[in-house]
Amino acid sequence: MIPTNAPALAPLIFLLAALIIPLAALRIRRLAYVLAMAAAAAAAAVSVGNIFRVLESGTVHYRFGGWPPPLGIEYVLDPLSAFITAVINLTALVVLVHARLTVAADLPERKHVPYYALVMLMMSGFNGIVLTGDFFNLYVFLEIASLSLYGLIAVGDRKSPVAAFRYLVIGMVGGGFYLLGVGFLYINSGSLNMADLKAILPAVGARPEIIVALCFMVLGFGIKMALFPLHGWLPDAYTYAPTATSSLMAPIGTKIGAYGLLRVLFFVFGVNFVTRTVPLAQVISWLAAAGILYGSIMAMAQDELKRMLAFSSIAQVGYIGLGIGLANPLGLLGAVLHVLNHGLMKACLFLVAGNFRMRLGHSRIRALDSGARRRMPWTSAAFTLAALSMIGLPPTVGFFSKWYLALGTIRNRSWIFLAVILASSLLNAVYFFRVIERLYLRPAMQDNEARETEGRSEVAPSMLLPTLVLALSLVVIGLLNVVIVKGLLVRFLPPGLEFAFP
Amino acid sequence: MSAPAAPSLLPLLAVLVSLAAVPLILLSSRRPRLRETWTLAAAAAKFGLVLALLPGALQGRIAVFGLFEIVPGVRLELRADPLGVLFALVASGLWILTSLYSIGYTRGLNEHKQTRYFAFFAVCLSATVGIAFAANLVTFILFYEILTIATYPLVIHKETPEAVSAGRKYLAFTLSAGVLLIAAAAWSFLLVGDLDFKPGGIFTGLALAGKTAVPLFLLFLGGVGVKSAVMPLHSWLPAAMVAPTPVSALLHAVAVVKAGVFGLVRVVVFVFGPDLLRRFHLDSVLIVLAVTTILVGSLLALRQDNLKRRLAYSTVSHLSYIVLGTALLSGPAIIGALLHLAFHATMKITLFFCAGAIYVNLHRENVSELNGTGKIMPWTMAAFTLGSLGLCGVPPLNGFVSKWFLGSAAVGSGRPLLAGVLILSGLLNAAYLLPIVQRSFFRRGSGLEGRREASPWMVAPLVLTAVLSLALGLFPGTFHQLAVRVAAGLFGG
Amino acid sequence: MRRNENNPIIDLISSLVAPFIMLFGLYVIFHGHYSPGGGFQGGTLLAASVILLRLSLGSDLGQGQFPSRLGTPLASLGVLIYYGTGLAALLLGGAFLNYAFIPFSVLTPLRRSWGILSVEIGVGLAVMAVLVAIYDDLLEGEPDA
Amino acid sequence: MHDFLVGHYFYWFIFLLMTIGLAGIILKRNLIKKVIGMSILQVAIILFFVASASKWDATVPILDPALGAADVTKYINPLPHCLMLTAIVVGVATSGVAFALIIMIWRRFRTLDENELLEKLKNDPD
Repeated sequence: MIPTNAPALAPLIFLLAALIIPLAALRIRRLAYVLAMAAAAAAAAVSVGNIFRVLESGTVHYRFGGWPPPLGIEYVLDPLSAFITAVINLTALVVLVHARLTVAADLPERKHVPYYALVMLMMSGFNGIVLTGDFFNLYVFLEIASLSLYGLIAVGDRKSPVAAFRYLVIGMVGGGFYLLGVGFLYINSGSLNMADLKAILPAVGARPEIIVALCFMVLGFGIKMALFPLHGWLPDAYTYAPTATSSLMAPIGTKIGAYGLLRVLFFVFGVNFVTRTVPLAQVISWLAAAGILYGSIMAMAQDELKRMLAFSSIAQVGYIGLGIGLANPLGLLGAVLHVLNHGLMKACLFLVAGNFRMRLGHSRIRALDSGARRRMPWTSAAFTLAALSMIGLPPTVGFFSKWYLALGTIRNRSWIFLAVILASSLLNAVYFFRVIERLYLRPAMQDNEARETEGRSEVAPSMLLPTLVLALSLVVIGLLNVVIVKGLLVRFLPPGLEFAFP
Repeated sequence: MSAPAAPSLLPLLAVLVSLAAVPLILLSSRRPRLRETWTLAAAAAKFGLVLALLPGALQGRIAVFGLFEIVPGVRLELRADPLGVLFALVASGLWILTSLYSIGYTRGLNEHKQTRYFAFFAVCLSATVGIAFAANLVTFILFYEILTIATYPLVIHKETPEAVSAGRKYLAFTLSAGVLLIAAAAWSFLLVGDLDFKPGGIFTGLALAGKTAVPLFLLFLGGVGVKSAVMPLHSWLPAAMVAPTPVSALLHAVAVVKAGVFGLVRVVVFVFGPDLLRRFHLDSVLIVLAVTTILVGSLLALRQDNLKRRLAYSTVSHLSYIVLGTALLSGPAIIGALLHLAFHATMKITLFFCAGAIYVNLHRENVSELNGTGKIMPWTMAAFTLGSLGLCGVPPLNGFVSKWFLGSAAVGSGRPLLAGVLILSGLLNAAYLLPIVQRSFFRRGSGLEGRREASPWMVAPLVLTAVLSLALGLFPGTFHQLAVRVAAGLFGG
Repeated sequence: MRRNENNPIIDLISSLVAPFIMLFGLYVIFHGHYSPGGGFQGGTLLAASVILLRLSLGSDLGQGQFPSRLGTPLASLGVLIYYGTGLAALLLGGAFLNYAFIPFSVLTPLRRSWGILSVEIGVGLAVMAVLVAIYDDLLEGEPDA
Repeated sequence: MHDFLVGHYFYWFIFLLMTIGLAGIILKRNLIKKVIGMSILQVAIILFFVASASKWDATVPILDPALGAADVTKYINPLPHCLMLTAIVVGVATSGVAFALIIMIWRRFRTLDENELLEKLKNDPD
């Protein structure tokens, strides 16, 4: 049963959990967390299994309701979607372990049950977006995920509803543009199925309507992935959301938009269309490069750790956008690998910010000092490792993202983009070492001295362990990158961009 | 190199042994003696392992250990070729002495955070030996960047604002260099599809155009030029002198800067190859840079009053001896360069040890305060004298041997002017080092009543390195053979 | 939603109309699988009848017909009915939501028909509960007559 | 040109509606008016889909015994309507969440004017 239904299982598991949690938790509130964890674990197991399934038997198609593709909704498990779902579900699992205590601390108890239900709904949406082979279905899941996310953001700080509202307005417009693009595509081709469209589009040709459709869809995804200059919603949303939300949203949320972009550009329209017929890929890469610099520079000016990480996310999403925009196999490999790498790094960093908030009551950079580090040595160590990875030092994952992206830019002879990538890793060094210096070198401040006498007070194991696991994975995944890239990722490369390493 | 490759665990163990000591050092943070024992044990083990690789390297059996693919198409691979063994031998051998000296130094000053200090020192040595044995560019970059980061905590060890700003400067320079190196490696990978170091270069099969080769070489030069302190990329080195003296001694006279120069040798002859350099006159670029650095470095050293800064500028200038030797692209020159790589290490480390001993014992760090110190610290200053004379190139010290090779190679390659530069630089060396000797022995000092020689933990290593300088000057055999092997592999004969 | 005066006409009419709206809603739901209509439309009508009573009688009196606390659980239950139908198909060897595999009847067309009906009931329930819940949530904490 | 303008009159209308919606979102300072703008935008997109399914001489896609099932061109395409049913639901949900957020914002900051809100946020000590 599992093999035949493999593509649909992960979203269905999360959906089931989202439905059962409000019912089961009527009597026992604690069940909400238990069920959420169980669902996340099951989904993670299924999606890891899916990777092996794809490697073994190639792409798996799944027809909802038994209807064949152009009519019915189809789910497609190919190397790319298998990889992305595995990444997001594993990240979500680790973050959820950490979330129990932060949710308990951030939210009043009556909100716990709806919170976990919404997390499940959001994850269901994300999985659906990645796995579906149907453009309208993608829209529905996009909105499911976004609506849940608005709710998850709004339960944070005092200012969080404003951030959520701003995100909602921009997100709705993004979704609307996407839907409009789908409409144009449907009117001109009569199909909503991605594989079907891929076959039809060459015959339709580069009609203005098709180009408009593509632009609208790219605009929609650009907003969801916070591609510069469509990033306006992101900093506030990340900063004011509760810890658990930001550490779920940062590694996963924007990547989904990037995934959608990748799908549409290279798997539906094809590389020739998006680079030659309409030079959209080039536009994306320039925007991404601008975003890299903008995000990095803005990150330097921030005082709040979460806000700094948010701007750094804009820059990192720029890496992914740049890799996509390069429209060559090495760039795409770099972009997709960076989805994993940045997911791990950002999850780790946001968990660290959560740990600081838990123990110190704040995560303001200017208030951090060596007293904080002495109290939380492991958390600080995890931060340092993740920061080194963000800078891109081997053998952490950040280096390997940079390596593939650098290969991609050089292959295109895009020296400016190469310079941007390299410069951004130096800018990363500036703003991360600002924090590291404070943590390790700045003598403890007066009012902290009293607390310092308490000695070490690291966060609880259920928070520390996920942080450390993620930090450690930065090195392990880094060393294993060849296995991932050669074993799995080269197989996803779209037609026209195949590549074999020497 | 026609030499057969023999799979062996030794290179890997030599890299890992000091890394293995790190957790032990961290765990024994509350027991200083145990911690120091671990450090010394690791140092001795490392030296032993490198020594075990020596016979093979001399006979042309190259120990190789390949792990796994680190990026597609490139394996994480260690390869103990003669060049690598030479560098590893210098670094690991001097680590033993530096460890002994560090114990005396940190105890003498009652330094804080000694655990962090010893732990990162061990990491640095791992990275250095990793650089020495790296079989390809990616492995090289991996250890190169680890070295960058592991040195940072040592540079800022004092945690004063001055140290922190020096640390920033250090990071700014070395991290920038790192990204340039990565770019250069990525570009080469796309051109060749393989990044293994090969004698004569990896681009041999390609007809590289000038508009590719020149920018690529400049990227590489930027990458390795910072750590090798080629002007104008040198200014982090004097700044980094705020670090504790053993750090300056081993890392900023031996491991880090020599890693840079070593990288330059690798890039020039094992990546680019002499033919390509000559074709685009890149060797001349290097020569000009090296000569400028030698002379300007020496002149700047003259102006420094702070002893460690003076030594730092001296290091800058001496590193370019090696650059010069490499740039000449001939067998004798490369022999001279490699000998200088090894011999400058023993001499400069002696001088730094002396500077540290004076600082710990008398809390003086300026040249102008050293009057009369020779009377109360005779062993230290005697060693200092030997080291200084060696750097000036006075026979029979080892500095003479390497300079002789360099000078004769310069003449042999039809550039006698360069030999003149070496002689001039020797005179400048004398001008900035010998006054210190003169002050300490022949001038009357003040405020020295009741002071005695530094602790034996410190004096013994510095005397040993001074004696080593003398011994290597008289019997340069092993290093010479290694260097000859390298040269033979590169230029034949 | 402040009500300034008690208006017996509004109270009476809305109380009279509400059951008919509800009945019509049920009709729309139960005929949705073979004529115009369905769960969305029917559910909205059901919600309309509930909300009409809340508007006219006030939220407190309106509780008798549909208590606010049931909102989220009923919505979950509604979607669960939908989900359960799909899951039953999946468990019995078909794809998710392949009604042909649901053992409601022997004949495949009838199975499909019953399957859709079951889904429509779930959707109707969920839509009603969600709309009422949104109304209740938006009013939460507001002074009510 | 004339044909292009007149032949697509409905699309021009939708385009106008979209512009109104976007203008409402961007230009209006009141949060509720922004939500109204959102709804208008959404309606425009829905109409766009529905209009695309319209066809002369065809009827609703419900089996009419008089027409039979042989000639499918007698019926209009039902798919856009189905899709828009879902899109309407999404729109309702979005508006619901938007209003819930607006209520939260009102309770915390006692204003729905964007300028005032930004001012208050800036002065809010967190």
